[in-house]
Amino acid sequence: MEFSPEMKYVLDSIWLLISGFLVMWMAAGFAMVESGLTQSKNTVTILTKNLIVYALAGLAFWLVGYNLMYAKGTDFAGSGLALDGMSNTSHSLMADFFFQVVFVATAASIVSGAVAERMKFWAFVVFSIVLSAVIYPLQGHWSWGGTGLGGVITGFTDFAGSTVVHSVGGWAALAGVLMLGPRAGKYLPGGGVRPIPGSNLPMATLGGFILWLGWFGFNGGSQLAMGSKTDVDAIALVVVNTNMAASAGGVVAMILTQLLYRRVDLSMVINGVLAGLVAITAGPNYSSVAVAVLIGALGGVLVVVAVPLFDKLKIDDPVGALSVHLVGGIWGTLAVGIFNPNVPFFTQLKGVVVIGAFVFFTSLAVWALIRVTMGLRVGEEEEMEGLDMHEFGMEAYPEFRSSSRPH
Amino acid sequence: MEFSPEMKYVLDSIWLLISGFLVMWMAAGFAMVESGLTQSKNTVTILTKNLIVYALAGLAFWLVGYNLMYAKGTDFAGSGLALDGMSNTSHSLMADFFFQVVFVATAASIVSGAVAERMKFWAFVVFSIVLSAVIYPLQGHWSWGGTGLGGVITGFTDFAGSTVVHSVGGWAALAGVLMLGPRAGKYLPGGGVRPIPGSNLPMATLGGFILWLGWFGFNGGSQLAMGSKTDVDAIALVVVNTNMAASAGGVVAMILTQLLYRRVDLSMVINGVLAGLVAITAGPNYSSVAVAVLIGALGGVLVVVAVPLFDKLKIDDPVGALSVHLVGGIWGTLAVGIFNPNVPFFTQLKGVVVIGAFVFFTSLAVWALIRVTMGLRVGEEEEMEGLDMHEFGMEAYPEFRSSSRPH
Amino acid sequence: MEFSPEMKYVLDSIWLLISGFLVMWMAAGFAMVESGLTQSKNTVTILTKNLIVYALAGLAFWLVGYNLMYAKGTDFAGSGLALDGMSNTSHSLMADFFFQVVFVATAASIVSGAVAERMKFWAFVVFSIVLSAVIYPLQGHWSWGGTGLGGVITGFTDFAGSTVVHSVGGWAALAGVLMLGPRAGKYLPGGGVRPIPGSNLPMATLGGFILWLGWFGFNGGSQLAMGSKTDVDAIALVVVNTNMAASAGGVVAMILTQLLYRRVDLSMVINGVLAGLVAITAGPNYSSVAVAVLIGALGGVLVVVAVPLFDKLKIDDPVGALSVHLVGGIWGTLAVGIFNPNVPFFTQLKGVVVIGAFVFFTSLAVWALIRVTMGLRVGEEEEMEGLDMHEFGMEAYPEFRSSSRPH
Amino acid sequence: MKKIEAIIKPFQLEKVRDGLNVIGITGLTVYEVSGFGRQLGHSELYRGAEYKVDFHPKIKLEVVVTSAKAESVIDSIVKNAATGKVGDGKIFVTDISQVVRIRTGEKDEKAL
Amino acid sequence: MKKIEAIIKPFQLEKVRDGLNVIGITGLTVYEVSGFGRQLGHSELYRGAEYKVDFHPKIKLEVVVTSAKAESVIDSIVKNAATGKVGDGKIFVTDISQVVRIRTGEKDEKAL
Amino acid sequence: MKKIEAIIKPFQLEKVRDGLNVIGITGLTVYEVSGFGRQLGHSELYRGAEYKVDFHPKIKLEVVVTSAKAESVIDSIVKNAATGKVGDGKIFVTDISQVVRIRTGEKDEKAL
Ligand SMILES: Nc1ncnc2c1ncn2[C@@H]1O[C@H](COP(=O)(O)OP(=O)(O)O)[C@@H](O)[C@H]1O
Ligand SMILES: Nc1ncnc2c1ncn2[C@@H]1O[C@H](COP(=O)(O)OP(=O)(O)O)[C@@H](O)[C@H]1O
Ligand SMILES: Nc1ncnc2c1ncn2[C@@H]1O[C@H](COP(=O)(O)OP(=O)(O)O)[C@@H](O)[C@H]1O
Repeated sequence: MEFSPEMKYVLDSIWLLISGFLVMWMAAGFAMVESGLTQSKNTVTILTKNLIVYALAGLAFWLVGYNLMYAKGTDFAGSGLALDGMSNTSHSLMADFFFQVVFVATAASIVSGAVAERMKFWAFVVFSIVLSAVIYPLQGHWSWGGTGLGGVITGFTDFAGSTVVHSVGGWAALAGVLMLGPRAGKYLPGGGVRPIPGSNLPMATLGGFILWLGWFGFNGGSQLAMGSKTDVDAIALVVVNTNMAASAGGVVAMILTQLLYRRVDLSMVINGVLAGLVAITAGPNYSSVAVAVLIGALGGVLVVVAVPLFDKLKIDDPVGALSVHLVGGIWGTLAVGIFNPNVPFFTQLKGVVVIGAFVFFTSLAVWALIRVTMGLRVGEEEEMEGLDMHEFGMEAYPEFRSSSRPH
Repeated sequence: MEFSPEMKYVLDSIWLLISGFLVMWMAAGFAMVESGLTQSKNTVTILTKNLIVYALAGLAFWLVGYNLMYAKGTDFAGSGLALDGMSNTSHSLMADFFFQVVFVATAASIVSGAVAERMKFWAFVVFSIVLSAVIYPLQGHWSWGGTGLGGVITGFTDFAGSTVVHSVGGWAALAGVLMLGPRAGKYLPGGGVRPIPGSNLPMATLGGFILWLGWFGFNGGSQLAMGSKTDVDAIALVVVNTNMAASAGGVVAMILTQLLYRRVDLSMVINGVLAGLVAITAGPNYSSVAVAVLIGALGGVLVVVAVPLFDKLKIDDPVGALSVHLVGGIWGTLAVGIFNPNVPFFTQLKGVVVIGAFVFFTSLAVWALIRVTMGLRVGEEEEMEGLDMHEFGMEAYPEFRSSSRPH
Repeated sequence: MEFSPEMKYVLDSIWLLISGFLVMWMAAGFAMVESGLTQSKNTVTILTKNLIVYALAGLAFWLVGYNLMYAKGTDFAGSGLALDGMSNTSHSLMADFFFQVVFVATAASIVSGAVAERMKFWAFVVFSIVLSAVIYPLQGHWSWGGTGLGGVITGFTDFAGSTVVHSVGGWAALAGVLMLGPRAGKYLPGGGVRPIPGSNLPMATLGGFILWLGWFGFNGGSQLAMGSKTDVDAIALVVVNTNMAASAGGVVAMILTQLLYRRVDLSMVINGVLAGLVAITAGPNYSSVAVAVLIGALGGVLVVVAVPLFDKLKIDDPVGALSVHLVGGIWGTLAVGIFNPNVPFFTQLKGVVVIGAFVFFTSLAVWALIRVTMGLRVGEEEEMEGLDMHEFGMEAYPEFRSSSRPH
Repeated sequence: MKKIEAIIKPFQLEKVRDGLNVIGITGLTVYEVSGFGRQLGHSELYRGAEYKVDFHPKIKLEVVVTSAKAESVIDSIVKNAATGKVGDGKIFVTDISQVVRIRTGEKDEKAL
Repeated sequence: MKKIEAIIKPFQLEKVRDGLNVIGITGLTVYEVSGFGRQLGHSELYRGAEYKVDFHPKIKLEVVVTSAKAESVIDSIVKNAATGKVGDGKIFVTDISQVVRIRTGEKDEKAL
Repeated sequence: MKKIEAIIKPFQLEKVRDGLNVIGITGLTVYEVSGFGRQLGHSELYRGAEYKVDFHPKIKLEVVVTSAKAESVIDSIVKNAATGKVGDGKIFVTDISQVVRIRTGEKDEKAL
């Protein structure tokens, strides 16, 4: 016996809200991971960025983004502003809006970590607004908005956003990092890499747990409905697969760092968990648990390989955001083409490339514009003494003798 | 088609429980904000206060408060003890009780931050019990209990507690702060203010995120029902408005501190977010998103103005609890009278004044009683060396060279 | 009017998922409590253990444990692997699996704290796999799996796992601690005890709040259904009793430490809260609120008594895991035999003894095997300089002058 | 030239520094130390077990001045650091044979 | 009077302090330092990149005594701080020209 | 023998240490201090109130060498620590009357 439309409406809406709460919580997770994996002299800056990016994403997506993404309009962009003309009969419009808001905040948070410890605060703020209001919604209009960009990427399948959210954040971040250059002293003249250890690993670990928890809403909520047996079965499978891919990613990172370096690296285990989560995000709903474990495990492998690789390319990413969200997101999206018989691999590849190219080059342009107008990077001395003192005049741990030491 | 009574009963009860979980989580948020924004030599004290106040609020509200607030009785007070004679047919009594318990805990937590770093632990414990068992329930009996205090404040509208919870906590705190005096060395003889920076801003930021998340339950749960399309639509609007008001409060605090002080102040951004939340709490259910943004933004303005103002008045509030909860709560309550055409401004004003006066003077009396009996304030030397050492013989970070330094 | 089977299916499954989210979150709580109550030189180790144990528990329980526990088979053990042949008609199989996974992770986390600061990382990893894959599921097969071990413990009643989860973790931990010995320098030749203070009490307190929140899912979810008025009433009662027992445990620990030592001990208040939670876990569903308060309060008493007692026995448990989970779990299980007229005390005692003996001796054997093969304990110098440096080559707070000082 | 090392109570630092400013001291180096002396230790409590903490937090203050000025510096410190309670600290004076200002390479009295 | 500065391994502090107590030392100041000497650095690992940490955590201990007592203090420290492994540390002795007890203004030997 | 104490800017430590390595210094002790001198304090902001922070974070470096070698050590430090901006720091030199290597009991120059 099917449920009445009102019952479906109620259950689906509540599910979106509850899932949205969990995804909102991920904003705290990003703040903790990023402040934990960077130096204490830049902690106030990174905390403020994370808090503000969540706030701004909501405002920008409300004013501009939501319409651009979900309203009718052209194949390229939706029309209207501030939810104007939007409606929904199968579930509460506001519940849907809330669920989408927390998603765009996730994409924007990813950038924050990769450009940490050297970017001007206000440059980041401006970019985040553009990303949330325009860049993210446009590509979302093509994929989740359903236009397929006039057919170019029709059939592209991304359940909860390995590409649409995570890689998008990753591409935007990559453009920023390239424009910005590495932190002073990170790469030695002789070709060596000088590690800059994170200042607070309990915080980073807490952040990892928060993200893991939030991801149940991220992926589980993407079913967008719970008003039937089919829906809850799907949600339950999604939750289990999400959990198992994360577990596999973390365990593989533990084993690999032990084998490669003879010591487990906690920061890599956290990244491994997150890579597993990103990887499964494109398709937690179709695969068996075993396949989810495999996809997550390969996410864990990729992160352990990618982190030193980016360093070799002198692409300085303090928290591993590129390895986790960009690399993991691409892998997860392609994995759908490999493991889901109904989705052609080439369609997935096309989606990855089209969306990636769009986001990367648009972001590059925006970063460039910011650089020539307000400047992108703090001065050398500011960087050495820490952004907190120079941009905020505040310390994260003022009573503790810490001197993000000379490096 | 309307749902069956049992279906409503089930859905409404579950919503109260889930919302209650989120509100309970706010207790952790207060603990983190307050311990982050105070000195590390007083951290054990403030953590214990926050943990214990949540526990005591539950016990006191169960034994005395819930009946006082919700049982029939007189216009002034309900009757009975320990849920005696209470029942509920539209949702589970225990779910309702749980949801109310976490609310009273919130009110009590607010006090803890304002009186931090100089009040005796046991004095605070005693006051919290009185607040939870008597003061809070009595005014709640008039507003949410529905008696209107024999008609005096009938029509007073406070959806989720800008006044009934937040200002109440704020008034009780104000009375305590006046009775207690400022921290030693905070106000200089010449009229200057000596800032006492918070010791752990990542913790404070985490607390801000926790409170933000918990507030979805605080406001969303105050719909008290989700067993119909109308209810979930209302909840969804409440959640979105809550989120947007918080965002606006934070963004405005960022912009204002940049303009006023030429640097963003993270502690103010956190306070701005919270002020936005407190402000929208009285009426997240009637307004459009744009109005919610406005109300939250003004909350952010008020907090940036109020914090230095209280300092000018030598009212020392280490964490900004008065600016956030008292000022923000009054603003939010009056805003209902401004923006909701069905609610006369004067009714709101009357409610604010009557409840405020009651709570303030009762609290003053209780604080005074505590002062003459067990003493309110620790000795000067205790304060200088830190409450943790003197009242607990314990340090929060014993291995770290921190010497909440001479100020 | 009863709900349709599909409605029940949907509601019950969602409740299991939401409860599972809360229980998963407890993994973060354990990580925070344990890293907060130990020295900063061992923090990376304990964080990694907590993250990995959650991941491994999921994988092991999927591959082996779930079938062993819940599949048909013999009275002693279920049959099959990797959910093979499992099905469920009353709620989603995957939702049930997820809810069980987070439970086994809880049991495994308990061990981690008790053996902290001296056990080899990989020894712990191996034990956790065995515990999650075999030991926990076997005893779970007899109790929750319903075989009663061929009748030996039939009638044994443990609603959410005071014994089946908490004491099981406690017995496994006790076996480990006995095998491992105390931390160097903890017990003085003359019989004195040298306290080793926890390095980060805000983290530990946060962990306490996380566990408290998670426990609503732990106990509330154990109703396993919410598709009727009876179910939600039961859930609501469970939630309230859980909350009140925790409150009582914390308040009693506060009062007792004040009376005994003339100062409140925050670490004991946290333990008191947790002991209250563990104690009520076996029967939050049958008792009145007053009885729940009593059971929780006695949990608080027990923990304050047990912690120094274990020290007297030179059983070194850095975080109080044995006092909380083992002692509290036994007390809670027996309390059902005392306060629930339908459950004979002797049946409860028999369950406690049979399960306890099985887990303790099996664990002892596994620990012994690990000791002779890969070794259980790090070297003396490693222990003195900290496990983080020697096993991970990483510091938790590399910028802060902390030298888990000579003790 | 003389190096004057003073071990003082942390909460006296500000007064001492202000006092030194008054008599025209232009440089000063301080750091946190732990001291053990006549002042008795105190006991802390943790999980039902008491333990003695023998060391007290102190601030050590170093100021290098010309020999002529040493006496007035010592007097100023004594005056401002003393509370009259045990644990007020000690002053130790050493001879300095050379001073260099790193920025300019200036030597001895000119470097102060 | 002599100031005896000893740089020792952190985990020897307790033994050294107990030893000094036995020979009747009534005051002592300690702080944490980082040392670099014959003892080789060790490498730490972070995210796939290794780096060398050259400095070791050490404790510096300062005790001022009468010249007569200096020798016995040095002997006591050497005895209790030595583990025989590289990195055990060094003792440096300087002359102190004046001592003042802040609390009382007492000078020199009376101030110790 | 001489003890050379140098107070330098934190970010110069690495260069200074490398410089000392080049001239064959085999031991070195460093710790973090707060300095107050010609370099002006800066103001921090907190919740709408400004406050002055007078002390700057500095690194203090101590190296004991034979009197013969002292000059070259001082020169090396000056060269590597100087940035030319105010706040570069100071060097103070004291006589050391005795050195002991704790591990072996070796004395004076042999102990260095
Ligand atoms: N002989 C000493 N050598 C080094 N430091 C000392 C000596 N005597 C005292 N101190 C330092 O001075 C501090 C205060 O000394 P104490 O004897 O407690 O008080 P008072 O000087 O008032 O008698 C000690 O904590 C210690 O740091
Ligand atoms: N010449 C020196 N000047 C200052 N400190 C030194 C000197 N030589 C050694 N030290 C300090 O003593 C510590 C131990 O010295 P090291 O050479 O490693 O061991 P050992 O004394 O056993 O040969 C060093 O870490 C450093 O702090
Ligand atoms: N007379 C002094 N005694 C002790 N330390 C001093 C003295 N003068 C300067 N210092 C230390 O040297 C540091 C740098 O000195 P400062 O006067 O600011 O710069 P500069 O040496 O370049 O003129 C100070 O921060 C302080 O730590």
